Amino acid sequence: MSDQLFAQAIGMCAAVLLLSAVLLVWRRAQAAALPLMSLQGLALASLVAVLGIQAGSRELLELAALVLVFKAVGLPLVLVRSSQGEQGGAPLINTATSLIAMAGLTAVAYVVSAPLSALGSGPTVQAIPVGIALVLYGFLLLVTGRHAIVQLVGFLVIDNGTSAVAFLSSGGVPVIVELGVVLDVLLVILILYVLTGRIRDEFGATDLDDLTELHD
Amino acid sequence: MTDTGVRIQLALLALAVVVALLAPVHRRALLSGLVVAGIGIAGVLTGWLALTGHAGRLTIPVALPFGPVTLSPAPLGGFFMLVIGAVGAVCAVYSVGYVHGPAASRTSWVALAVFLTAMQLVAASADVVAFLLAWELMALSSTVLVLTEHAHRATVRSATLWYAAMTQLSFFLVLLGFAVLSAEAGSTQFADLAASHVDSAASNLAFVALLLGFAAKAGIVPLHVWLPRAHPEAPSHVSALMSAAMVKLGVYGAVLVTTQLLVSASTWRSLLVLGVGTLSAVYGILQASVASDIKRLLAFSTTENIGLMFLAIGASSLLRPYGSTDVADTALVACLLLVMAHAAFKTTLFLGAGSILRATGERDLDLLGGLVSRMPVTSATFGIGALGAAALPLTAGFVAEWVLLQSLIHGGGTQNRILAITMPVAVGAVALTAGLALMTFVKAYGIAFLARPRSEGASQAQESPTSMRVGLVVAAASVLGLGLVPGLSVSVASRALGLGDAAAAGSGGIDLVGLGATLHPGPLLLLALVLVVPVVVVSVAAARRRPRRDVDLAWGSGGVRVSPRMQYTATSYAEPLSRIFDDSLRPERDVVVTHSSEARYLVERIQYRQRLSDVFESRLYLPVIGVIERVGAAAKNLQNGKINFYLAYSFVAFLVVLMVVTL
Amino acid sequence: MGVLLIAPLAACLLLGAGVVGLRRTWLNRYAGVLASAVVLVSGLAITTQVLGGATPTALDGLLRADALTAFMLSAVGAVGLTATWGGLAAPGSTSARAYAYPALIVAFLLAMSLAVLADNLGILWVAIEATTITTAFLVGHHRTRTALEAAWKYVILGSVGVAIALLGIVLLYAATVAAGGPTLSWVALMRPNLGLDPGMVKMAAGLTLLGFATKAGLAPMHSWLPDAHSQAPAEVSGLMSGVLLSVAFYGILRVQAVTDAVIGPGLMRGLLVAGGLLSVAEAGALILRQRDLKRMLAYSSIEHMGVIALAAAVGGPLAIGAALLHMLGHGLAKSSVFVVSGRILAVEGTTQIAGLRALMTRRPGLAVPLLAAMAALLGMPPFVLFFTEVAIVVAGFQRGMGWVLTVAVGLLLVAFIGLARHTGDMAFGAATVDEEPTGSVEPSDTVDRSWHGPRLPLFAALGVTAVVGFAAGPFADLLGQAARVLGGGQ
Amino acid sequence: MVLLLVQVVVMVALTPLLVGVMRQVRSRLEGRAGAGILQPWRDLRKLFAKEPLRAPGISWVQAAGPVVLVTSGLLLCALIPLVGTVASPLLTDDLFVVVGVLLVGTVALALVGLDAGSAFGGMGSSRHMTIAALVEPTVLVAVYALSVPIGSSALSRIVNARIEAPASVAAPVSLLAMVALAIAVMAETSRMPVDNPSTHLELTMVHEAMVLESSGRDLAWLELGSWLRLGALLGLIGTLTLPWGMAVEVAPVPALVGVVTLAVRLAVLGALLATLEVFLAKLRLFRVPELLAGSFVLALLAVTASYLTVTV
Repeated sequence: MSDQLFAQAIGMCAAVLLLSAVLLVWRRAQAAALPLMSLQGLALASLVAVLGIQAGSRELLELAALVLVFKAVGLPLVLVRSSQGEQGGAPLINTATSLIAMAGLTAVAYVVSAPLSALGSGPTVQAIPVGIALVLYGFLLLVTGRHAIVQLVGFLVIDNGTSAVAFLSSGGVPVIVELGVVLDVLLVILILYVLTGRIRDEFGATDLDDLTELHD
Repeated sequence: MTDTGVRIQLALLALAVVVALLAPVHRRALLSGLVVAGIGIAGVLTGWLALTGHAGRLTIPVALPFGPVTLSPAPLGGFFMLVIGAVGAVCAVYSVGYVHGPAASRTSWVALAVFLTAMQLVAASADVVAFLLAWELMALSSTVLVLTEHAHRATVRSATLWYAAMTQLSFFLVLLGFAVLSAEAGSTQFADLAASHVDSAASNLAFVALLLGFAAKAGIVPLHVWLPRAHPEAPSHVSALMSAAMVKLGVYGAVLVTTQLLVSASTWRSLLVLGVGTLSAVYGILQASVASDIKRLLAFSTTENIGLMFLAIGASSLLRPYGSTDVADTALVACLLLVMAHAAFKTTLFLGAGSILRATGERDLDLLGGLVSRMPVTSATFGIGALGAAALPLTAGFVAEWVLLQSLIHGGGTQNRILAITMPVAVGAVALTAGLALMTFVKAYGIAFLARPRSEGASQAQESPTSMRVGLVVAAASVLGLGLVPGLSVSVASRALGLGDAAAAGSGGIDLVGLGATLHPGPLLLLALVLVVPVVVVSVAAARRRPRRDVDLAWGSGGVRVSPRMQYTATSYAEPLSRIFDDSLRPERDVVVTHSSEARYLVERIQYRQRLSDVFESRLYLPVIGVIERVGAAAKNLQNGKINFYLAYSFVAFLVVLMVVTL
Repeated sequence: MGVLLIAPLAACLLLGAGVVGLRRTWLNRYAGVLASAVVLVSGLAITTQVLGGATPTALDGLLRADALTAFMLSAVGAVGLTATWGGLAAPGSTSARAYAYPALIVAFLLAMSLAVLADNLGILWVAIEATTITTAFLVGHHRTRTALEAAWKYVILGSVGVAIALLGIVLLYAATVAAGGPTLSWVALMRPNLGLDPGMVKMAAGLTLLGFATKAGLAPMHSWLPDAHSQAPAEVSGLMSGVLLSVAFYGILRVQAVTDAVIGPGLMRGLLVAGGLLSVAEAGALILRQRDLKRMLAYSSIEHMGVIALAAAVGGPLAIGAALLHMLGHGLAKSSVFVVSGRILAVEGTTQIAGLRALMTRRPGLAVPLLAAMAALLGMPPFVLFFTEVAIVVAGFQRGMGWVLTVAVGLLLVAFIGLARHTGDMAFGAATVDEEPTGSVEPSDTVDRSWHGPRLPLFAALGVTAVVGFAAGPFADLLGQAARVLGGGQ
Repeated sequence: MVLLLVQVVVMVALTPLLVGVMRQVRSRLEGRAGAGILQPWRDLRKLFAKEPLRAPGISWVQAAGPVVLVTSGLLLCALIPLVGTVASPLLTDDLFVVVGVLLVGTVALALVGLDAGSAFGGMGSSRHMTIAALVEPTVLVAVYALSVPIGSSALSRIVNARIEAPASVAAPVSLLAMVALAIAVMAETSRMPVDNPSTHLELTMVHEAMVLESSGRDLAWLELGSWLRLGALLGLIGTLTLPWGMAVEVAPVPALVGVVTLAVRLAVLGALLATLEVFLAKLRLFRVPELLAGSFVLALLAVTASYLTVTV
């Protein structure tokens, strides 16, 4: 693959990642959780695939497949099953402020990734700030989300962001660590899925405002 | 040599623990008491060995790389071990007969043994870590002892909380002070700390921290609040140990700091110590003179005596830079004499109060009276203790106060204006304290023992068992002994300070060489006896001709109903004083008159209630506690249960760290 | 030699499988105890080897045990034994069907052992994340509303916080890739002049510290801790409070060693001081008006972790040794007091401080261990926390951080007053309802002297805490080597 | 040693006469005939002949207290250089010891008052001790002022120094100290401005209230003890203000001269005090602290003045 094409592919994947995250925040996460999350998973998988092709390592391609299976298909399914079509209430801050906040966070992401320039100046390094932005968006979703599912989505976005940074900055952490991370994330999502079910049985709805009994 | 002494004490402690746990109930008091007395006596011997210069080293194994943690008492430490050991032995013997109820439980005996040994180790430690270890062991075991009767009275728990909090404050202050010093000197050994005389800002900080820390343990006024609360709640033999021995370690620390660790010529330091001492002396005895609970009265009198000791330390460090070193040394000797005198008479008084409490079940002076005929030994010994506390001639108190006054008036005010002003004020303060002490202890003895009993308990009082009387008699004898043969105690004190025998003379008297003042109580007593002979002869002659006749009614200016309630009580005895010093005592008086139901103008009952407040407590401590409570309330809504708040904390922390690491 | 490293992991796996597979009542009951016993024995065995000078490795370098690991493994084993054995359920109460609870406990111990033994920082992260996973359902075990709420907050806050650490580790790996030698192995990272880019290492270190601080319970990331520890069953909160916080802090110590070699101690010292002071301040303030015993103990854990953070910030052999000893002492004392609070909940029916009165006169069997453990936590001698607090203050002043320690000591005093008042309110006072002294103590028949559970673990734990402060000789060498391993030399 | 005994015997003889003179001067000034100088001796003889009464609840303190009071009076007369200023090496005539012995007497009297068990004894004792407590600072600081120029608080050295340098007696420092000491003595011996010795109105008594319950020989000893204290203290003030005519060495002639001068001094001071009492009204009890505070300030000024004058 020529460098020029490689740069465009990386740029494309990063752009889709960013777009999906923005849309998630815009559409208050629940309604369109499944398609947007699978889109994000797909973008991440393609990013890994492009890197694999460029570096020519079979390992990365297998990882891309793994990411595709988990992040594009598996986790969104869990999301849908756990939300059971429940239309959640509005987040803590209205959409306009959250979009302005996202713009601010994007600026922060670019400022913060200044020291990463030490990794050289290839197209992958240019894309790293997108990964960090993704992490910040995930946090924003978590902080403002009033529903269990929104927090689940936020956590997944953070994880996608971290994986993106990993693959972009160093071509992926050692395989054994990557497997461990994916397994952990999967288990956390399963636990959250079970807990969401229990919250729904206990409180009737997954609105987190009921969960304020434990305070000082 | 002293290491064998300390080893003996530790072995006796182990034995005491075993005996307390295993001895059968009816034998436990006797056996444990004797073993604890053994610890005391071993302490006295070790102290004597340290005083006579046979210091040995005993290292304690510690896991952390502190540097050697050693126990090897210097002469000064040896002196305090001697005093504390003696007090411990007397209190242990006394406690064999005294302990009853929870005070006779296994934990109390173990805690008593640990308490006495810990006090010995504080005086014996030669480095920071050993000192702090023994200091906190003493604090822990004394807290356990104060809590003995927590099931009997609700006030015990709050008093213990005050005590634990103030002791921990004192521990932290001492820890900070020593930490600053060890940072300066680079090691934790006292010898190295003493060697590094650096007069920088850090050493000023260390001085203030250490002074406040030791003042808190000694019960000096701004930090005295726990003393009148903890001592009355503890069993009497424990409050005797705490008052006569434990607070002395605060004085030991102060002497150690001013004479060895942080010797410096800056006048503000000595003025601070002098000022704090004077304030404590006057305020302590003022509160004591109006207190009507006997143990609270004795606790405040401890604050007064500790104030006098700090005054002596302050005066000596103030005089030293102005060339009159022998006057300064005399002031320090006066401080150590005060330590011994106070240990003697305060033990007597607290043990006496314990035997009154055991016999009558009453602590309030207003409900006692008429015990002089019912409890002869207790009243005699308490009387001697009261004489000592009031510093009347031929008692240890008088000798100590005399040496202190001599050192103050020979202050050599000619060289320096500050001395010319501070010395007279100090003498005035000491004099006012002596006057009020006189008033306090005449009140304590007169109201508690003389006239007719004011309550049921007082009228059925019996004399205490033998072990208590033995303890009382030994303590009272020491008060008189130190008074009649002061030469011995002065030589011990001056050897503790490393001054050689500068100030002791033959036939037991004192000859303050530098000051040209001499005091020989022996001949004075002889002259008094010579003069009393004719008086007694005339009395006996008159008695043979005209024997005393009993009448059924004291002279009540013609009144018929003379009931014990018409006698003066402790509150009324001190009423003129509380009226004269009302701005610092803030008395709240209310009189409730209940009229008889039939006629509006006939009075059925009049109730007079008076509550005196501790101005330091109401002005200083209550506001601080209020602030802490409000901070606690405000902090509660940090943790308000909403998960979004918690995530926001993490998010903000994440952003802050990102900023910090990149910019 | 490497087999000793695999032994604890294999044993836990076997036990877990056995519990899930065999479903025997006795196995369900003793699984936790056996697992922690194995971990403790292997920890001690590794210690003897390490003191002999060897540093065993296994699974071609993935697992490695130096003096620090040996100490931490023994600590995990000891605290685990105290918590599981102390909290042993009554003989008849465990049924064969309830296999999930013991299995998760064994998995929890496995995760902690793996975290301590792993040489690779990535594996360390995975293991710490695994501890969150395994304890999620343990926290929610009681199936009450508040337990569910505590579990949810615990999982969300825990995994989000630790995700930040993952970001840090990823950036650290990227820095090693840029410097030519891609590795996450701690030994490799500790080799001098690796040529890592200071800016990258600084960012990686900051994020990793913040991530692990969440699991270590340092403020401002601590909010999950009081809820999780107060709702979890007694032995689980004993394990979590006792040693999970310390294992997370072990992660911080490892990362601090690496970053101090590259960019000097400045950054980590600043962050640790901030985290430490904030924790002690928040814990002290919140303990004052606390109403629940287990929440109070949770805040006391935050306070102690704050003190350990300050010790790590001070650095140097004395402070690092004190930090490690503090972890062990605090772990043992805190797990004992959590076990006792579990028994109090079982017997009295409440852990509300207002609801517990005059325990000393009514139930000395519970009050005596409670008071002993609280004395240990308050830093009273002869317990080891006294020595460590003195060591931290003295070391702090000797290394020029006097002001920080003065503020910390002030805050510790506030916390001391809060803890002492609550313990006093619970333990002392007259036994009758209206606090009126009855003069005579209650007749002994209504005084419940039983300990409501095995006594030996509490005796052993508090005994070790009391003695370990004075243990010179081999134990002191272990501490010294562990401090040197972390480069505590400078 | 012999001089001390002479002093004691002389004082025992003289003090009742001193009190007789004071009462005689007072009655003459008030236009009364007065009971003659020997009346105090006649009172003592009567009291020794009468039988003492004992109320229920009274302890041995009622008998022992008076004996202690008299002994402390006698000791005072022995220690204070009244007839001669020969200091014996063993016996410390230090001013602080003198004050201590004085206080022993005060305490004994207060305890006798308390033991009576009646309201008046308690009231008198409480007031007496309060005044003694407030007088103490004045006395000690006055002593401090007197000892500064000589550098020692031993009475014999102070008096010798005054004999050698008569000018120092009139120095402002010693005048201030003497005024403070005079006020203190008047308060301590319950004379007019503080307490009216001849009052019979219980609510105003201080000294009298304590002796209400004593009778017979106890009352005799109490009276004699109080008079001895008054005589000794007046003698002290006399020695300090008019130190001439005192025996410098132990010999019959100077001793005789000393005794005569002592008698003259006591008579003069006693008359002066009596006339003063006639023209003074008794202070309200809660105004007495102001008087004592004033005397304390005088003493304090004396000390600082003595330091500052020496330095300047």
